[in-house]
Amino acid sequence: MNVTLQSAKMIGAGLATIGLTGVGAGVGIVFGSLVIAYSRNPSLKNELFGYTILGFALTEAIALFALMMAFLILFT
Amino acid sequence: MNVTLQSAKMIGAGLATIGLTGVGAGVGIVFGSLVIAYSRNPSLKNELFGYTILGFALTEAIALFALMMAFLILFT
Amino acid sequence: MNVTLQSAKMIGAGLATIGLTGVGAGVGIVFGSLVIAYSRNPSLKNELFGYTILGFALTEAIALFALMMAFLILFT
Amino acid sequence: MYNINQTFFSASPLEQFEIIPLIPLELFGLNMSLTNASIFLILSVALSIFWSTLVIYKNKLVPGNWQSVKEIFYDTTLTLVKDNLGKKGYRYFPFIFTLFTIILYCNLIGMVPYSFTVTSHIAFTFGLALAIYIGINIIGFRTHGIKFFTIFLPKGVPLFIVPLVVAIEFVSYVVKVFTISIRLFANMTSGHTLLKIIAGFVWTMISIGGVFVYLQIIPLVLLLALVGLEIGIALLQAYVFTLLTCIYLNDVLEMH
Repeated sequence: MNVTLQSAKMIGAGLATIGLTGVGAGVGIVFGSLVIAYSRNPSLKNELFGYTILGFALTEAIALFALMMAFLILFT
Repeated sequence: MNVTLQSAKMIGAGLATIGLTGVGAGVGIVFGSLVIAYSRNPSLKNELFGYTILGFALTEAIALFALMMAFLILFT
Repeated sequence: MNVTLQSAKMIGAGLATIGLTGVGAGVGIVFGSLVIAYSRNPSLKNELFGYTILGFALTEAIALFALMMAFLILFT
Repeated sequence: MYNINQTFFSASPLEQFEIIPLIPLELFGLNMSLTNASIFLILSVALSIFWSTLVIYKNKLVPGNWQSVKEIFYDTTLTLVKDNLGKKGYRYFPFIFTLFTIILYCNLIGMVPYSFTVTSHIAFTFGLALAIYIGINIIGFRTHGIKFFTIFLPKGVPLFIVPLVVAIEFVSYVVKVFTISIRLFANMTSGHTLLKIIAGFVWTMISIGGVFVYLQIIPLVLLLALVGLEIGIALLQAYVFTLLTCIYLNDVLEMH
């Protein structure tokens, strides 16, 4: 595979990783609101922590979509 | 297909994936507000969780629009 | 490895590191809400600080994903 | 100087996901060979059956430690189904339980070094998600008949934006298959790649020698933290996959 294509893949993968920006903020927001929610109503053990972890997992998935796209560009 | 076009596609797909940024933050906001809303008024099982999942599904659809665009650029 | 590929790798790694923007904001949000939560209900020693550290660690994981991608581009 | 760095450090961090046919088998033109992926799938099924029967063997009222772990595992799935599907969901509980077990075991076995993570291949996760999706649609048609199409129209939508909402609902309904499978696949793949790259750092640092031999403690500690995170993510993704299956099943059973 010639060099121009190879280098374009590098740049493309780098660009695709920028998609992680929102997810970093998203995870921060989810845990930030967990902390505030917990201080307001410390009936924790029921759903509160469960929803935060669910929210984290679903936000994480968006990061992984972007990373999967980056891998796709880099290696195919 | 000549190389310049191929490499432009790589860069284009990488650029399109940046669209996932907002979705990451959006999903975080949806679940963050679920957590706060639940702590404020834990009558959960009725609408609260339903609306979060609806909100999440619609935000996820935006992520898939961006990814679909990226695939469109990459493979056609 | 010829020059164009080498320079493309540099640019790609640089672009990949932009993914850290969100994580910076996310960590700020988590600790910001810790401060607010602590002021509202200073029962600190229980879960409050623990969740903030958990939130910080998971947001940091996103930063690691972006850095991993940057190193992957830079070195392979 | 014989550079051990080149020989040991594999080609690329993605090399761990290659499928190697162990017993090549040609059956009516189909490649039915036994690969390392199928071996690890069989291994995780055998392990889950073996462990479950072993735990239930001497059923005591006051559970021993292994039995209590199994009970916690059973209980989380039961509450999962009860919360999201309610009484009518109990028919689907065995399916949900096996789904949760198989994904959990595949993920956790993948954490063992030199093993193979079955769920890190899109073929496996997408096949599973598509099968579940088709099953859910069949259930939807059976319970609601032709009225099933009202699923694309949520209640209380003002008339003039109905076509837009239907279009978006349709897209997000179809997209569920892709998001649920890519979520599991991408989490497993990039998690393990991250571990491999950090491990590669430790290795290259040692092979450089000099002061780096002591400096390699930093990536090593990072690697340990990440292994913990990876195990957490393995459990979490199995739970999320099952939870979303329950939610989608509930969407179909209970037309909003």
